[in-house]
Amino acid sequence: MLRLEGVTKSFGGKRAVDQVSLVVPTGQLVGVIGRSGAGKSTLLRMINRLGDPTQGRILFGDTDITQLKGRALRQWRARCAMIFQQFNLAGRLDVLNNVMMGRAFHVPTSRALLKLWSDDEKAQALSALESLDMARLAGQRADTLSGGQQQRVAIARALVQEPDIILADEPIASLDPRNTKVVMDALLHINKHFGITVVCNLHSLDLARSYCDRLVGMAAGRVVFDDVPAALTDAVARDLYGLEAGEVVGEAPPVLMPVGARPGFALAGS
Amino acid sequence: MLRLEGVTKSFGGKRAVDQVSLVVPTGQLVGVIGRSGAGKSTLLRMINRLGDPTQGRILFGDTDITQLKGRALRQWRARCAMIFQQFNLAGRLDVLNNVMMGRAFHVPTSRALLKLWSDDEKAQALSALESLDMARLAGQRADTLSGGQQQRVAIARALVQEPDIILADEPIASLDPRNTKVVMDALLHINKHFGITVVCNLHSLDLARSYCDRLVGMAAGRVVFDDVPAALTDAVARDLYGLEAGEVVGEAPPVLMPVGARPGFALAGS
Amino acid sequence: MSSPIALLPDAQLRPLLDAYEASVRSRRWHTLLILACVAVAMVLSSISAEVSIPKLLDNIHRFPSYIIRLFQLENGRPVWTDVAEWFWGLPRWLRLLGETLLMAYVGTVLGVIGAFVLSFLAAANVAPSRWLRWTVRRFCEICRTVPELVFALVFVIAFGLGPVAGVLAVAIHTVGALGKLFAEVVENIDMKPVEGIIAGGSSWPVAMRFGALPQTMSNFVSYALLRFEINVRSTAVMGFVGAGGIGQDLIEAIRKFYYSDVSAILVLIIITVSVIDTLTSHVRHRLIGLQEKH
Amino acid sequence: AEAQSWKSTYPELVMAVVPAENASGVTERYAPFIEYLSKELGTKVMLRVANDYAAVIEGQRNGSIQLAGYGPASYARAIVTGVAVEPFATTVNNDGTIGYYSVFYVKADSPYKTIDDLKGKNLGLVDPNSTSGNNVPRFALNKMKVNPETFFSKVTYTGSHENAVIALQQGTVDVAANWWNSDTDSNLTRMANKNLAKKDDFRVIYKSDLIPNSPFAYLSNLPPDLKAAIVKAFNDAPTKDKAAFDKLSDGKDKEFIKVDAKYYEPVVELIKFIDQLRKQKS
Amino acid sequence: MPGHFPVDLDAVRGRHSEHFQRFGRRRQTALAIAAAAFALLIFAIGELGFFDGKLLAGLGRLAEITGLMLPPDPKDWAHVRLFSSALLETIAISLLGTLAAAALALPLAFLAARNVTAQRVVRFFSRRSLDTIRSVDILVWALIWVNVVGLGPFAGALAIMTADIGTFGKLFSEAIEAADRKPVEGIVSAGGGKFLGVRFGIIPEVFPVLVSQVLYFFESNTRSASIIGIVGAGGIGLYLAEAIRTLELQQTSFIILMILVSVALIDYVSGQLRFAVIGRRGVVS
Ligand SMILES: Nc1ncnc2c1ncn2[C@@H]1O[C@H](COP(=O)(O)OP(=O)(O)OP(=O)(O)O)[C@@H](O)[C@H]1O
Ligand SMILES: Nc1ncnc2c1ncn2[C@@H]1O[C@H](COP(=O)(O)OP(=O)(O)OP(=O)(O)O)[C@@H](O)[C@H]1O
Ligand SMILES: [Mg+2]
Ligand SMILES: [Mg+2]
Repeated sequence: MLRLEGVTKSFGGKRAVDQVSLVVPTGQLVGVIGRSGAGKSTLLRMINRLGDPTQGRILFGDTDITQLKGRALRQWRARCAMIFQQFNLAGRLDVLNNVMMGRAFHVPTSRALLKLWSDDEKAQALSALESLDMARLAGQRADTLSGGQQQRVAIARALVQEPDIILADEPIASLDPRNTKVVMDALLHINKHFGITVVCNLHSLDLARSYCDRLVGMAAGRVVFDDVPAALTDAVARDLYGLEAGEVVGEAPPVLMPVGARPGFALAGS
Repeated sequence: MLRLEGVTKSFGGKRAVDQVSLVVPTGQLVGVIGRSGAGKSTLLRMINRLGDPTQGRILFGDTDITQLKGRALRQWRARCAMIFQQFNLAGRLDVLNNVMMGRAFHVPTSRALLKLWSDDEKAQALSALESLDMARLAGQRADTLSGGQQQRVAIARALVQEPDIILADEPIASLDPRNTKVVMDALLHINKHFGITVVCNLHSLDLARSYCDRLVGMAAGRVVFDDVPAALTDAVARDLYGLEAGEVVGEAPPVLMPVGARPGFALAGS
Repeated sequence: MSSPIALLPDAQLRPLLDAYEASVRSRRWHTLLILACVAVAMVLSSISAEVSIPKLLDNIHRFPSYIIRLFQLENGRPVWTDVAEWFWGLPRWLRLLGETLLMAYVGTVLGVIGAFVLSFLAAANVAPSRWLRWTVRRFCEICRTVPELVFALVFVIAFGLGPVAGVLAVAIHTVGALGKLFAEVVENIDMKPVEGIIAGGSSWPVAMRFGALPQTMSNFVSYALLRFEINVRSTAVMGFVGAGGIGQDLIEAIRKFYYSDVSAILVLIIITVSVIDTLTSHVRHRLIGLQEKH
Repeated sequence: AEAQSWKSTYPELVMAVVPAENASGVTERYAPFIEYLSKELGTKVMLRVANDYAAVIEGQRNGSIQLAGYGPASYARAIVTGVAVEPFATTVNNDGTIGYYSVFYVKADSPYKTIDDLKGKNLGLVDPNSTSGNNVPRFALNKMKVNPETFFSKVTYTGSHENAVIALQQGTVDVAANWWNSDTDSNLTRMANKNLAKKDDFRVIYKSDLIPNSPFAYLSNLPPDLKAAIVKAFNDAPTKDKAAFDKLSDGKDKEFIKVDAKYYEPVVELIKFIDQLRKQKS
Repeated sequence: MPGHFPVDLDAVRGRHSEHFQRFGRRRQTALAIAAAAFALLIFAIGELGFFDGKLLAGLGRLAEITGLMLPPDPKDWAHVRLFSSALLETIAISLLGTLAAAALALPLAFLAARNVTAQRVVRFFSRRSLDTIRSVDILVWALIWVNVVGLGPFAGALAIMTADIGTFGKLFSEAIEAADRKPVEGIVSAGGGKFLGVRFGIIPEVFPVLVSQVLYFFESNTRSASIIGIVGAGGIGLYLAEAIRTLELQQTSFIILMILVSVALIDYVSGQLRFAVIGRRGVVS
């Protein structure tokens, strides 16, 4: 069980995450939604301890994550896989080695430093890549990959970690429909079959509604919505994203109304 | 009118773009769709001359883009704005200066080098930012922005170029529904009101269907579909993305079937 | 064509412009302040250094005089009229050059190994602990501030005359100098890949090896080779401990005004440096992956 | 009127000195003397302490240094490389001697009595530029018809006079060259004072001819009356400003005496001999 | 918890055999090079006499000798004043020389950088001239400048300047080559010329590196400073050389201590400056 208690993160004077309290039971698939800049990425980063909360605590079971140090901290991170919005791959390494980084906690440092991965480890990485249709590219340098290919490498890295919880920051932003489906199905699958908790930032409300057990809506760093997907009515979504009534939420049919007429949107013409 | 004639781009032995011939009439809004790694980004990059085709020509009107050099090449680039999949911002510059780069061609180099932007130019940049709800952040360093914020800066940069043609590489990948709408509406608007040609890589078929005049489908570097959106039936899409019959295309309702059973997907269990 | 962007009305624009100006103002003052400080420091230094531009311009015609003499043989003819005479000492110089390269190699390699390890401990963005970082930085400072000459002297008294003392002195200095430069390269990396690896629970060395090192490698190589070049020259200092090499012959030739010898030895060194530079450019470009032009 | 003529051409005279091998605090030593010179000559004298005499020689060659204090060998180097300078003064030590010596040391407990006993042993010289540590010893060996490169099994440059002593002590070399003023003033006595060596551990087996003290030289093309004024100022120094003069050498010197080019001819010969050795060493 | 991937090793190995070679070609080459470098090191160490037993024997005496340098002692206050003013002088000269060198080297560096200058010939000649400038001993530069401006600090600053141009040119150009391509593309794609791409795409990114290099050489020139002594400009180097030459070990260590303090100061200031530019962004370990 993951429990956030009054977690806050400030940058300079600005509060990117503001007094967030949440309890995520083990095995839940939680979608985090909200406008760009709402603090979703910052929240996930704190759970993985890539940033320390300015205030508040994060607990996993009885362990206070925010107090972990050294090996215990590394172990927590190994149990809590993170998929980054901007992939965070090592551009000058090849795909396979990037994925192997997900196993690094379990491999003795000396062996890892020399890239002496065992055949089993390589096979595992390659299988993960295969499941994402990326095994062909295992030898290519990460910085020459297409956007979606990079994203899938990042996902494979998280999968080979065999984590207890997965934090996915817009894991399908750069993916085509087929790969979107592959990835979301994979997340759903490991969530349902292995009881792994998944916290996933999503921009697509359709996907959020279809895949998640629960949705958390953020705005300006605060949690403003927390309920089952069915409760996310169009009205609520409109509120969350600050849309006007009459504008369609989700991936919408064509809108050819005069856009200039909307306040806060100053394109010329019309 | 933009005309591609047998354009091919190889990396090492691999053909990322393969014999693409296309004619895009002025004022069209073209969506380019296709699986991750199909060559969409590479194609757009060649139109902006960020990569030279290995074979083939690209013509705009009567000008052979592939032969341009020096000032003529810069002029072409100024007329042909590019929105990158990975934003390509200068991380250590603030937002406003990143946007001002869109004016680079029109400002004397000496003035630009000293960041001596005129008030008019600043006003234009701020207006563009404001239309994307980003003017508040004009003074923030680009590398501290959230994913969606960076994407909007990149879009603002393209807008202030006052281009004849916009190449947008997944401009809404990191955006929430509201901003997705804002951006797509903006592209539609400048396309319809100013007759600016837009070529836009998209992963969302719904958006592609709603906004575009024409869709170009790519697979393994080749053009395999080129028609009006209405012609993109589910069957065609399934073909394009290599989905199985029965799998839903587009942003789909929940799928809770045993994923492990599907070939090519090697997650265990089920 | 008119602009696709509608300019905001002034009333709406003003506050935005002001907000922007306000947010960059402090940064701008910062920059101006630094520039002003540098300018003042330059002026003060110029006074202290007795800079006199008129003197420089009046006498600049003498600039080539020494250089021209460098290219004259003892009999006053230009060196290229008698290359055999110019390079009369070639066998000896080549031997010395070889010795020097060997000494510089050992000094550089030992130093680079030390600096490599220390740099990650000393870099603010990745250092595992604050006090360790502080200690390492001070240690590097001592290593590079105590002159090679002093280390050499101490080692001579301890280990006796010979190359060992000189090489050790050079190695220690190299640790200090490269430790700092390497650390600053590390401080300038993109942290995203490091985060990506740390987030998977990797140990610190692994994160450095795969997240940081690939980004720093080309800079490390370029600094290490520059240091190698510098060390080739600083072996001249080792003449002091009985292991001079080509540097000592060069200094001797300069001091004794054996002009053609100076130019001949310089030509040898220039060739060596150019060869090293060319070879390593290839290595670095492969590391960066600069195949693509734009 | 005559005096005015050179004062307008030389509103400032530059005097350059190179610290001697064994001197410290050159700047402080020279400060009062420079003041004295300025007063005597009635024109500003500027002191430049250069760590390398090559720079001083270049400065004299292009005329930007009018006066220079050289070591005997560096003066000779200037002459040999074609700089038009004339020596005009040198110092006399308190005991009336006007130079110093180069010596060969061996360890006190070693059996060697003469150079001949050392065939096949290791020789330690100081550095190729040192007068007393290289040039004079080589010149002397040459006069004994000894070719050091073949006679000794190895000739090492130890880098400094101190290193030469240390190398001898550690057995790296069997015989070492060094400078020697008198029994109470030599490199060895100074090291002994600093606990770096024991004087009684070593024994002198050869002492060279006298090496003349360091000359002061001016540019040959200075106006004759300026030259005369400079010489006079130097000669008068011990009487007119004894404090300034004494400071130069901590009172170890008695006075200046006038010298000329002829006086240093043996040193110039020595340097030419060394130059002619150069191409044999490869 | 069970592994998520009960992987069929043999099947995977069959499909991707190329990744299962323990030592692929690239690895072999890397290993061969490393082995050769190591062998050369061992050979060289032997050749230079590291193994003849003196090293161990002498270790014990290191402490003894270091003891002779302690405690640092300037002798008297007059010396402290003397050293301080010499140190300031030295700092001034090297500041001037270093900054001038940096300013002159920057344009050369762009000519020598592969991702900025496409013409091979231009690059070749700029790199070779940088090599030449660097190879020429600073003593030679000093003599050249003494010919022009006479003995004195000005000649020292000029000598430092010329000698460092070669070094800066090389270092700057290599930092530029290592810069990320994406921001430049962003600017070039909007029609910005090469200058703008460099100014806004590359400079902000490499600026901290350049600053740290310049500051390092400033520090290094202050430290070594021998050249300033050679051209008769006094400076702390003169006193240091003198103290070493006359074996005034305690005075030597005092001067070193003074330099150390100023180096630490420069280091501190440079750290602040650089972080002002790149922003403090660390990860927790
Ligand atoms: N290092 C930083 N310094 C200053 N501000 C920051 C920093 N990191 C994030 N922010 C700000 O904090 C806010 C929240 O950022 P965050 O990345 O969490 O947003 P997000 O919800 O992930 O948005 P998106 O959907 O666009 O990715 C943003 O306004 C961002 O500009
Ligand atoms: N510099 C390069 N070197 C080698 N291969 C490359 C390079 N750039 C791109 N590729 C390859 O070319 C193919 C096409 O890449 P591209 O970026 O155009 O795909 P894309 O259609 O944009 O995919 P996505 O939707 O994932 O962004 C990919 O397989 C990619 O790995
Ligand atoms: Mg985010
Ligand atoms: Mg792409």
